Amino acid sequence: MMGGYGDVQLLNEDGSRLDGRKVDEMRPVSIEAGILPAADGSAMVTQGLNVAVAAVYGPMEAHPRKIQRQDRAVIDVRYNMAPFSTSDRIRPGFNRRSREISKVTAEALESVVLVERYPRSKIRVEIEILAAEAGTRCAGITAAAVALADAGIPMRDLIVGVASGKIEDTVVLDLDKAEDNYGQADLPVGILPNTGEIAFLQMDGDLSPDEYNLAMEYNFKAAKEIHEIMVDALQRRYQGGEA
Amino acid sequence: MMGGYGDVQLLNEDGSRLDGRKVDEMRPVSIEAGILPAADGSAMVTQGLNVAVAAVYGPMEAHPRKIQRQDRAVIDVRYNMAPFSTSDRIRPGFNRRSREISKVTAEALESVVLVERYPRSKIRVEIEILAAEAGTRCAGITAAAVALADAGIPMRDLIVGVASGKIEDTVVLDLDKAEDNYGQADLPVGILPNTGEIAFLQMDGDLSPDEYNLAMEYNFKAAKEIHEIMVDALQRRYQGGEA
Amino acid sequence: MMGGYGDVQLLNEDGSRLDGRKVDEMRPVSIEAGILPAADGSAMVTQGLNVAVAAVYGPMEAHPRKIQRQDRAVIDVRYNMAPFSTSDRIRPGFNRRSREISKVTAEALESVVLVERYPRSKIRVEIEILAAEAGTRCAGITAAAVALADAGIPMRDLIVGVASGKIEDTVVLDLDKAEDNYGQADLPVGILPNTGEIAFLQMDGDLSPDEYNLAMEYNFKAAKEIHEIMVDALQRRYQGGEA
Amino acid sequence: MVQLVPTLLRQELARLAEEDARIDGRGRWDSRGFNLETDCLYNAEGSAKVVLGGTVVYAGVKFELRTPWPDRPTQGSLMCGAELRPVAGRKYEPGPPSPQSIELGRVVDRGIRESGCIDMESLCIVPGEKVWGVMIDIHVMSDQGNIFDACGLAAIAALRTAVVPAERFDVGEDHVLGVKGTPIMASFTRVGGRFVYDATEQEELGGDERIHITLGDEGHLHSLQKGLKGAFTPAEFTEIFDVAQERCVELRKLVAEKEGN
Amino acid sequence: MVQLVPTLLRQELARLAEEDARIDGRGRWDSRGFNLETDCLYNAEGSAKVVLGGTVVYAGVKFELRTPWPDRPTQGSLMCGAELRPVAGRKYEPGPPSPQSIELGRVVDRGIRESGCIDMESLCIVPGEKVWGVMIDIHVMSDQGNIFDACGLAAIAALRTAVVPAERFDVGEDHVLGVKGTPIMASFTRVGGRFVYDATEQEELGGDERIHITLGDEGHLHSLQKGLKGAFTPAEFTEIFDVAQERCVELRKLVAEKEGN
Amino acid sequence: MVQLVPTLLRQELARLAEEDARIDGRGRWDSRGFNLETDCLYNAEGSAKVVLGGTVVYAGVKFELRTPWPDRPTQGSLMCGAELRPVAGRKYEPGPPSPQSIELGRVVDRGIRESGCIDMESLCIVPGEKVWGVMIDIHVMSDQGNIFDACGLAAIAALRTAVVPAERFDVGEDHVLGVKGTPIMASFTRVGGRFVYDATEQEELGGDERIHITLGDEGHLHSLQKGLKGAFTPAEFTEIFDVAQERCVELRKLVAEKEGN
Repeated sequence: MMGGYGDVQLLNEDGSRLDGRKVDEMRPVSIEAGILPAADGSAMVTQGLNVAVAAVYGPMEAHPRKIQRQDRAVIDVRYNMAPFSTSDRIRPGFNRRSREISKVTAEALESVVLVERYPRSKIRVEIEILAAEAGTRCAGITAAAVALADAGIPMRDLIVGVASGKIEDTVVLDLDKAEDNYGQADLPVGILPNTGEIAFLQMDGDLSPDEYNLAMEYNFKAAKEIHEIMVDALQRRYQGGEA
Repeated sequence: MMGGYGDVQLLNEDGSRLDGRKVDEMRPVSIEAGILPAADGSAMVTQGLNVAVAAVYGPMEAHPRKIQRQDRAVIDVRYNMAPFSTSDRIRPGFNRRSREISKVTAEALESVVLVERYPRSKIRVEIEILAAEAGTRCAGITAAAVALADAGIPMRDLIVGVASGKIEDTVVLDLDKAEDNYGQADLPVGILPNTGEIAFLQMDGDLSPDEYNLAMEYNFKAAKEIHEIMVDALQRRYQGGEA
Repeated sequence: MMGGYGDVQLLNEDGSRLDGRKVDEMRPVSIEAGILPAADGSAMVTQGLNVAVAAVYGPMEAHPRKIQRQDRAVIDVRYNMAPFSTSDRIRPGFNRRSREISKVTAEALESVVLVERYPRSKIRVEIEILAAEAGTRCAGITAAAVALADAGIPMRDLIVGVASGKIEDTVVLDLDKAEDNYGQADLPVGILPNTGEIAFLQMDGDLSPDEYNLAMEYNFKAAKEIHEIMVDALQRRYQGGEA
Repeated sequence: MVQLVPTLLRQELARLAEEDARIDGRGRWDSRGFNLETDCLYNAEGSAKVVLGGTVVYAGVKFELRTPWPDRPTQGSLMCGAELRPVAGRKYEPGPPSPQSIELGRVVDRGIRESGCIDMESLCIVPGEKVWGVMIDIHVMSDQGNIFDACGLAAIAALRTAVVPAERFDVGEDHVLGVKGTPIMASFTRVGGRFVYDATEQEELGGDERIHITLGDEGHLHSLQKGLKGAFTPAEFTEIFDVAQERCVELRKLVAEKEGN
Repeated sequence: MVQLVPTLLRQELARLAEEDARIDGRGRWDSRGFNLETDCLYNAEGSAKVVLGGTVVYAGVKFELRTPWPDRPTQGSLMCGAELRPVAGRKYEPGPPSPQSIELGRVVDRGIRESGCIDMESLCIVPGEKVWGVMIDIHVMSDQGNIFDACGLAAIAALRTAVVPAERFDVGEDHVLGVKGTPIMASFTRVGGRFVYDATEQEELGGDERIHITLGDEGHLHSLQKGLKGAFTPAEFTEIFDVAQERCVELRKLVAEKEGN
Repeated sequence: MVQLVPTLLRQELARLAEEDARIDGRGRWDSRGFNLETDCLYNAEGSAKVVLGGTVVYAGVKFELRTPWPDRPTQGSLMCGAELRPVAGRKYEPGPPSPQSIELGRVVDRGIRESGCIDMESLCIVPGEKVWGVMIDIHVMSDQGNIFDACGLAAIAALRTAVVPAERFDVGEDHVLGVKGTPIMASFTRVGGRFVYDATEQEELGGDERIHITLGDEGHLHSLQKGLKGAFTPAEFTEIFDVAQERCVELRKLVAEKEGN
């Protein structure tokens, strides 16, 4: 009983995944902060074959004035996939998917940034996906959080983008491209590593309540690992060390 | 000698129309005011199979400032057909037809609303066609007039949308879908029932001067009937009665 | 060894061009100033079969305010080809080509107009191509310069649009449609006739350094001729004479 | 961008109206004189330029081969559009087509289309496969009032002088486009309280609603449109309708002259 | 356009929350009552109207014939979109689809699509050549809070009552669209610090983040979405998830009633 | 949004120019050093990253199968576009492609296209039916001056290292895209009254016009473009043209190194 397109096998006989990972093992993650000189803060996250870059500008005056908020900064996020980031070229410009991701990512970041400190201002967060192999919205959230910290924007916590899903009726951590295409569910979340809260949540597919709980458990475990890599990238950056 | 696509018969041998109406008989009309709680004023007009809903917001500050008029309110009309309102689905969004109807409808409403009373302000009128079977612009005008009255906007008169046309060389009142598709002319107008003036006028097809006069006579007759239904709907609304 | 599509002959055996012109001979040019009553300044340039019309409005207040410059006027150029100006109809609206030409034409005109005299203001230059047979951007620049002068806008020099190119390995002045389609290079420039400076420069194709120098020599020669026609058009205009 | 009310202009126009006079000395039903030129654009298959006072418009006709609509396999198509670009006047701004330009194009389009002057069947080349699409593009170059009538005249004159470029498209020999009538538009503007024909820009600025009437060769109505704020009485319509009949006959003659017949 | 903080409203909502009360007197997990009507739009092949307090939405289903995607020659397609046009409330502005309307449409779409209630294979007419495209359009007419649940209910009710118009397209006899489940959305908003079900417009204005949960017939999750500023704990999710299960069962019955089975 | 004139910056740049100096200590014709990396983007069939001072750009090449244009049945196509999105710098705003980004893409496109380095015939698979469309997309990630030369270099380097993904499209075996030359762009900005090579962001802010020269392997000109306000003399052009020849030879070597030949 499989979702997706049917008879595609995604698990080996020993229960490991096609790329050899265990069910609760994520793809290798590396992070570098401060990579774009023009930006006030920036970061690149490589997660498996994904490459996500985030740039932060601001706080700056919010204009047009109608987007201003009297009591806080607005966070203006653009999640964008480069035309060459996917197997089939994507036409430049936004689509419905990228607009939705931009909206909920902005709302997730507003939940951690101390936006009350900058009334009437705007913080721009640009997320550019240079290579996409499933999981880009999560890599983008992680990159954005590091870029915000790199820009010196005060936050009450970092936020870590992670996803678990379901393939062949088995809950697994961090779906890759094939698992995403032929899998049964995906649960991307944005976790606040210190408070344990969730500021980003999407899900589609089919998950029983128990499967949901297991997937969420994997997500929290992975968030802890990625959080360490984020902190390490920021420390290297502030110590002047380069990766 | 017929217009449209040729040999479609639109009149029965006894001179009545395919749906049994007489040449100067309009489709049944019913009107209900105050149907949309979020709006300042609203109305639904059912005319035959047409369903037109109008919502009014305002008067409110006109922005951007460049649309403001120093001496009067501007009336901002959007006539929109819902994607499911027609036999073939319509792509959401405006097209050239809806933009033209919106423009001339706004100008017709400006002719009855006491716009001088609200300098620099804006009154929004949203006309949504939920089911379309010929004659929607007229039903929309009627709905807009009732919605404006429901919103308490002062007007020097109501305005009634009615249309006559020509089928099989015969002038008839209130074309239905088949008559519109295969007919020879259509003359939609917006009549001020108390002053007898005309504030909305379009026409296409072929009408001799005499045919024009007869069509206009039918229109005035129908406007009187619809006017009574409009007044009745508003009275029911203000007496707290529900349809 | 030919560029373009190969075996199209563009030079006669005597070295003259298909339309009988010599290599350094331009198409006939005629210019009329003040042809559009609604504009503050206007001009029509006919060059061979090309018809370019320019209208100038302003200086006027620059809005929205974000386009204002504190120390000078901005010049807002729209180069547009009418739908019927070419063999195959063009869809109305701007495309990438017209946007690029508009940008570099505006920058060329800013180089001659005394923009410092009108801080925070805007000068609109509308270039409409009514018939296009190669060389329209140059005819448009010439028309714009005459229209600016006709509008009484102070300039430090006129600017003349001219182009040379290469066909059958031969440098020639002022390519016509066939020469443009099947030729090897095009070098359109905007020359300041009094100072000898260049304020507009584009080029594509293949030119050796020597060919470039010869093409530029032709351009300067032609600019001198066109300049006289421009001055003549302006004189006729100010003397109240009509062409 | 706040528009001041042209109160003084309105007062002056009302005063003139009382004396049955107009601001430029014309009679109430006089035009400024239509200047029509045809065959004036090299790449258009039919073209016309109309100068009407300070108003200047061009129209150009182009043809394209298309596949007919499945439900009308033997019919070609006609499309008429108008561009009211910033070249036309200080008040016009760049951007997507304005409601004004859409209305202008559609009113001209309906007048021509509904007159039946183009037999759509005559545009068929191979039934179900190949028909002509005829496109009339109108370009307003200078607006000093009454662009509707100028555009309507330019459009029908361009159409009546168009040559179908069959050779270029490899579908036979070039031939004159058969146009069976000459629909003409006449526009009236309420100025100083009463309607006048062929309003200038100033009269439009200080005036109220406009009525556009397109009449065919037999004097039948093919298109009506009321624009702008204002309401009129049936009696007023009767009055301008009679004038429209006369003016349309005159302009129809002007078009015929330019065709050389 | 500067928005004032509804500070007083937030304070009042927080005070009420302490007393476990709501501004309109409802219990924390009560809805305002869903009023569902189906078959209410003449030209739609399936339609529904939902009234929920002062919130009014319509959904309509249309069908079209399409060529299937080359890699899925035997599958039709489903598309669900929502329009949040200016009719819906004072705060909505004209223009291209807002992020709000895109999110709304996509969340409803995912809930229906991922539940698997439409068998895409059942929409195939001729493999590789002709399949049905099913389009659900949602029209929000009046927004006084919780449009997500109203739209989700209208969409699935319209779909479950839709008739495939095969005769009009000449591909067989009209038949009921087979829909194998009834995915239902339940939305929770943080108001005064704690989550409530079916928030009103006022509660949304003075509240924080929303969580949208779509559950299928078996109580499985098919779509989750968190919107707006705010973060929640796993324990909070567990609490609302249990409520969602109950509410979805109730609404699934309401849909079944309207189908008459 | 009112921009203050960087008067002081202009004065300082003029002073430095008198001493034949630059604000960052470079000589007039020195670059900041081009750092080129290729094969750096997983899903692109050819890719390059250029770092030039604080300027960072990426280029990626993608292929698609297309039907050739009827009048060129044996020719594929090449398309080069640049995106100057808000990521690139504080001054860039979201929205449709700006004139700046269109100019950037078109100038890079012309340099490559007009050099003839891609034989369009070599992109033909089945004459009249199937050809390759080659698309180079340039992404400016950080603009600290002279993005034109960085983009030009990234584009040709990505192209020269591209592999045609024939297997994925089922039209033969993957093979290197044959590129017959290495057109290189050299850009000059008037700073303090005289031209310099490879201007920084500050020099651009306080400078005037730019001239972009693209030269082919033989030192022929393939593309010229003047941008921004300002005018230059033929003598000035001669001077920078000689520098361009030298710089282009150097950068052509850099590209060759990255290809490993």
